[in-house]
Amino acid sequence: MGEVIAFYILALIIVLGALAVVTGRNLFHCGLSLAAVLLAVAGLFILNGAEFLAWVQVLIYVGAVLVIILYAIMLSENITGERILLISQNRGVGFAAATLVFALIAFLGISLSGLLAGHTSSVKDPVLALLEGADSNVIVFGTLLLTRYILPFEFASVFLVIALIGALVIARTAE
Amino acid sequence: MNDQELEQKIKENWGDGIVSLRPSLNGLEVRVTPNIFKEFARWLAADQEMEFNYLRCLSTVDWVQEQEIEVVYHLFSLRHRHHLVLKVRVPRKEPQLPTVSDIWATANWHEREAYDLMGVFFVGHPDLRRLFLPPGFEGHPLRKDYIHDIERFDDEFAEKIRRGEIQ
Amino acid sequence: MTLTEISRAIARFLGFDPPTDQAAAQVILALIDALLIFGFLMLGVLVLIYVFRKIVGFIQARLGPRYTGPRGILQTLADALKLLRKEDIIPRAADRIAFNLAPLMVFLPAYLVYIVIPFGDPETGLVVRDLNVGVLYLLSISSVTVIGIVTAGWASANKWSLLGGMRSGAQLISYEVPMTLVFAVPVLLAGSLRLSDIVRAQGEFFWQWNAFRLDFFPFTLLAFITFLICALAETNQTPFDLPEAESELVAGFHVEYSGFKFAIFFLAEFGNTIAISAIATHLFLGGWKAPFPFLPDSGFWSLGWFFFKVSLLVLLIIWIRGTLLRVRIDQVMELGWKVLLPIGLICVTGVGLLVSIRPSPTEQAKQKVAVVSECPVSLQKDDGPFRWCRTHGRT
Amino acid sequence: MMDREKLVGSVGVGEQTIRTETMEVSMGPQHPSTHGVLRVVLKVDGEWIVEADPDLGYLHRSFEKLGELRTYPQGIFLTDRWDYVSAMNNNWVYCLAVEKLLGLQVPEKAEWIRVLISEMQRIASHLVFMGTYGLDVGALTPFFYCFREREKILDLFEEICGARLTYNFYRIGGVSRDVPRGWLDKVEALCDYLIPRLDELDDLLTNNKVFLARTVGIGVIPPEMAISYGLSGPMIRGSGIPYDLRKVAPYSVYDQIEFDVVTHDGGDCWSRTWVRSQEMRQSIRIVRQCIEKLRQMPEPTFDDPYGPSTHVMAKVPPKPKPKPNDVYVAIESPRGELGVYMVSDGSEKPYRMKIRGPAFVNLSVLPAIAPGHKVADLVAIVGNVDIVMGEVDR
Repeated sequence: MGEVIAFYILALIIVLGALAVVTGRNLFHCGLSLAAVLLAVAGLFILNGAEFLAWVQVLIYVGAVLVIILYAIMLSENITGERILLISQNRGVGFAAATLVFALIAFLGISLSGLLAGHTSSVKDPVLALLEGADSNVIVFGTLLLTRYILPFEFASVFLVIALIGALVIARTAE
Repeated sequence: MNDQELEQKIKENWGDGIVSLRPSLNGLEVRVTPNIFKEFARWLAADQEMEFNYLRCLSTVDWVQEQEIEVVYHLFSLRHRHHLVLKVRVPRKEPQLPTVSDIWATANWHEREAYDLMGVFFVGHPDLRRLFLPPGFEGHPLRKDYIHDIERFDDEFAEKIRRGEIQ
Repeated sequence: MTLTEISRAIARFLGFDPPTDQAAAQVILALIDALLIFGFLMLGVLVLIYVFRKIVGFIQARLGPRYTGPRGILQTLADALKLLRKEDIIPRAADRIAFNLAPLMVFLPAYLVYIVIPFGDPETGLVVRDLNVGVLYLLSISSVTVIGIVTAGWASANKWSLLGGMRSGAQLISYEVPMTLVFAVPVLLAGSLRLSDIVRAQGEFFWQWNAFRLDFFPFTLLAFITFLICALAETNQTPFDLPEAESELVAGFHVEYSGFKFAIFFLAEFGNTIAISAIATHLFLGGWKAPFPFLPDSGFWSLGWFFFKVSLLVLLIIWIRGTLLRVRIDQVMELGWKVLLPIGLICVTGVGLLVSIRPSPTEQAKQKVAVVSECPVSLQKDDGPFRWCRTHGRT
Repeated sequence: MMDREKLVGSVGVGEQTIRTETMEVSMGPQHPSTHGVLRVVLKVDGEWIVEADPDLGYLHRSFEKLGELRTYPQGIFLTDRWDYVSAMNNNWVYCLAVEKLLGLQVPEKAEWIRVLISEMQRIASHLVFMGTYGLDVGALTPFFYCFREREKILDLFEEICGARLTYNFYRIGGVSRDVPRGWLDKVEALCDYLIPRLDELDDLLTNNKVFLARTVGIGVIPPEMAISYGLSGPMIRGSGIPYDLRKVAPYSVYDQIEFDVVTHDGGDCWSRTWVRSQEMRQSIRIVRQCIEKLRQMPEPTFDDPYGPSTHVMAKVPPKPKPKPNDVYVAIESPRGELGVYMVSDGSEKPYRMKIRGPAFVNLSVLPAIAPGHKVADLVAIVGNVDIVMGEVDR
């Protein structure tokens, strides 16, 4: 019961916040609304028992990505003069595209979850079996990342390093 | 160099432009005409034996009876350790004098101050604005005939600020 | 009497009997916990400010507060009341919504971090929620502060506060990186993200605590020092008090704030100082443990030891504040990125290597975790671990 | 120093560049570290200063005009308000100018008292500098230490003239009173007290690692620039030029006193701070010599220590009327060359009095050295000029 109420509150925040992000006229307020959306998403993660994911979401999306966005707004907006106004021009097209993407994701999600359920029910995962007794999902998460999903994990880290070096190279040429 | 040698040297190099040369309480005092003033100042700073590289003070005196404004430069040479007082008089009606801020950077603010308070225009000054008094102030208070009408001033000033002519 | 028992007693007094009325009781208990923590925060800050004034006064050859109450102990209260009574000014050009929201965004993280901090041995219930991802929670919650500060700086429509906000944001983000790295050191040693596990993984003698432990020397000591420097930067204390450097930026991001909102910023700053000292105590100084095993450290003794260590760290911060001067923004950045970040990396790598070579402390920690989870008093019941895995992985 | 194009800044790869915009910030007049009411209009590119334009006049009280409207002895009261951190020096330079116009000989004891008090004033003024400069760069504690020490000096001043800030102690022809009995012992005790305190101050501030990081290499003034801008006092000595009026053009009895002109070649903020901290020690040296000398001179012969005393005061008419003449007199104030150009027309009031304030001239170098630094550095540079707005604006 409590979980359901919490879910609806969070969902409401997400929907309203997302609408505020795309329709807001003040860029800075849009950024703050985005923060609310991201925090509410973190709340959804907690509801699903994924605390680790939730706090990583807060740490990275709210603490880092959003701050960069706010910085960009602050630095590009002339605080003494007129404020930059955000006016969406192609609302119709945008709405149509959003609906399409939403439908696609919903379809994929529903069909995939059915597929996965049917698939994994027959196969016993050795890694998961090993971790059956563990009480903290962080340990499960960490073990999975470094055993089963080691390739994507390393791939991601190599990607990040490449991005970092690239940023450094770009920054250095300016000097 | 002592004062006699300085006097000798100035006499040798400069003829017509020197109005007077006399000892004063601050060493040798040279009075020159505005025409040769800039050249003379440049020579004072550049000449090896003179090398007046330090401008101690730039003052202005309003000689209201003579209808002249006197600009006084107290010079000092850090190497030779000799002093010189350089005086030049400009007419009070149209006080104009070439700037020396390119020779001694000290003169930059001193000249702005002199312009602000005494109304001497230093031709060629890079940034001749009022220094102490607000922009839009009228008159030059250090002149002997300046009368400050406080009420008129306040009203006009307030009006100007209201109209946005002064920040 | 423990925190839980106090909460339950209050709840019972209000007419909710916890075992019978589950959902409502949960909410009521949570509210009471929140209030208790808030009370602790207020009291702690009041005491801290008084002590701060007295000690800084002592360092600076002056007396500090004297007249309000005996020995001036009510001075802070008087100041707080003064701030509350002051006119609340909002600049005309300010962005009203963001301007009003910003103090809250700075204060809430400072308040929320206390949820996971054990004030003593959690077995006696001196913690609100001993989350299994406690360390991560601390990091993520404190990272939200930046948004509040940046918002405050931007919304004031003042160039000084904008500069202050930007400086502050840059500083906080820069120091979060080495801080996160050195957070990993105790986590590696304990094999858990839970703060109480990290404390339990540290030995009984003080030279077995993370900061001083000899088997991982010098990495853990370096990590501790790095953490302290980062802590100074994260809480805007001298020598890193640039965001509010009064001689440069007047007051930085909160220059336009007055009255109650300013008080909230102030509260958050000092609250953060206490919190960061508490975190350092748990991560590196053995938490609630006594320095020697023959000294008592159970029950309320644990509370005492914890506060003793926190006070020592707070005193250290005050001492630094009284002695050092402010560094420049580029020097702050340089220190953060060019010195502390490599040191943090070295610490993590060194400890990680040593942990993997030696007989795994992670295994020991796991056993301890198992023991802890059986503890009957523990209020925290972990929700299903990674529900997706569980539901789809089984059957 | 970076050139301006680099400062305005362009970031990008190859041909495409992003130009960043400069922002105009008004620093002051209500700003904690502009030492009163200086206003600096800054153009900043992020944290970098592109242009700094000082805006003066918020404390302009027109002393030059007021001086023309007062008789010579009345003018002394104005002088206290020029540079209120070292008012004794202002008194002195004004009296010196009038004495020179009058051709007056000051009694020897008065000269020595003047030197003694002026050097104590220098210590007090430099202590204010060290304290407030500490504040500027973010150290609160040295401020209290410096002011504690300064209080002791002010106590001694209070003992000789009853005032702590506007002394009005020097008079045309001498000083207003002889020093009270036992006062010299107190001064000597103070000297003994100060030496370890100054060492402590050096440990706390001047040689502090963070302080070094904040001031070394900041606001560098090359020697040529220092000369061209007519800097004086610690500002020019911090650039390695031993320009000290006490040595270069000795006035009063400075030619009989042994002391060193402290210089440092760095030319940066730290050098100037160091010069000041060393100058305090030199001042103590001078004070000790003055005490030595004054002990050999006759004590006041009457019982009332505050009574009139002829051996510290020359005979001056109540309304002195110097012959028409003009004179420029300058002394080495704590901030540098403090000069007065005085023109007399034979009346009892000066015809024109121009004040050459050292801080005014020293401050004029700010627009030249500030660009290329950060906002925080500007605070360090402005504080290092040791401005007193009362004297800059006059």
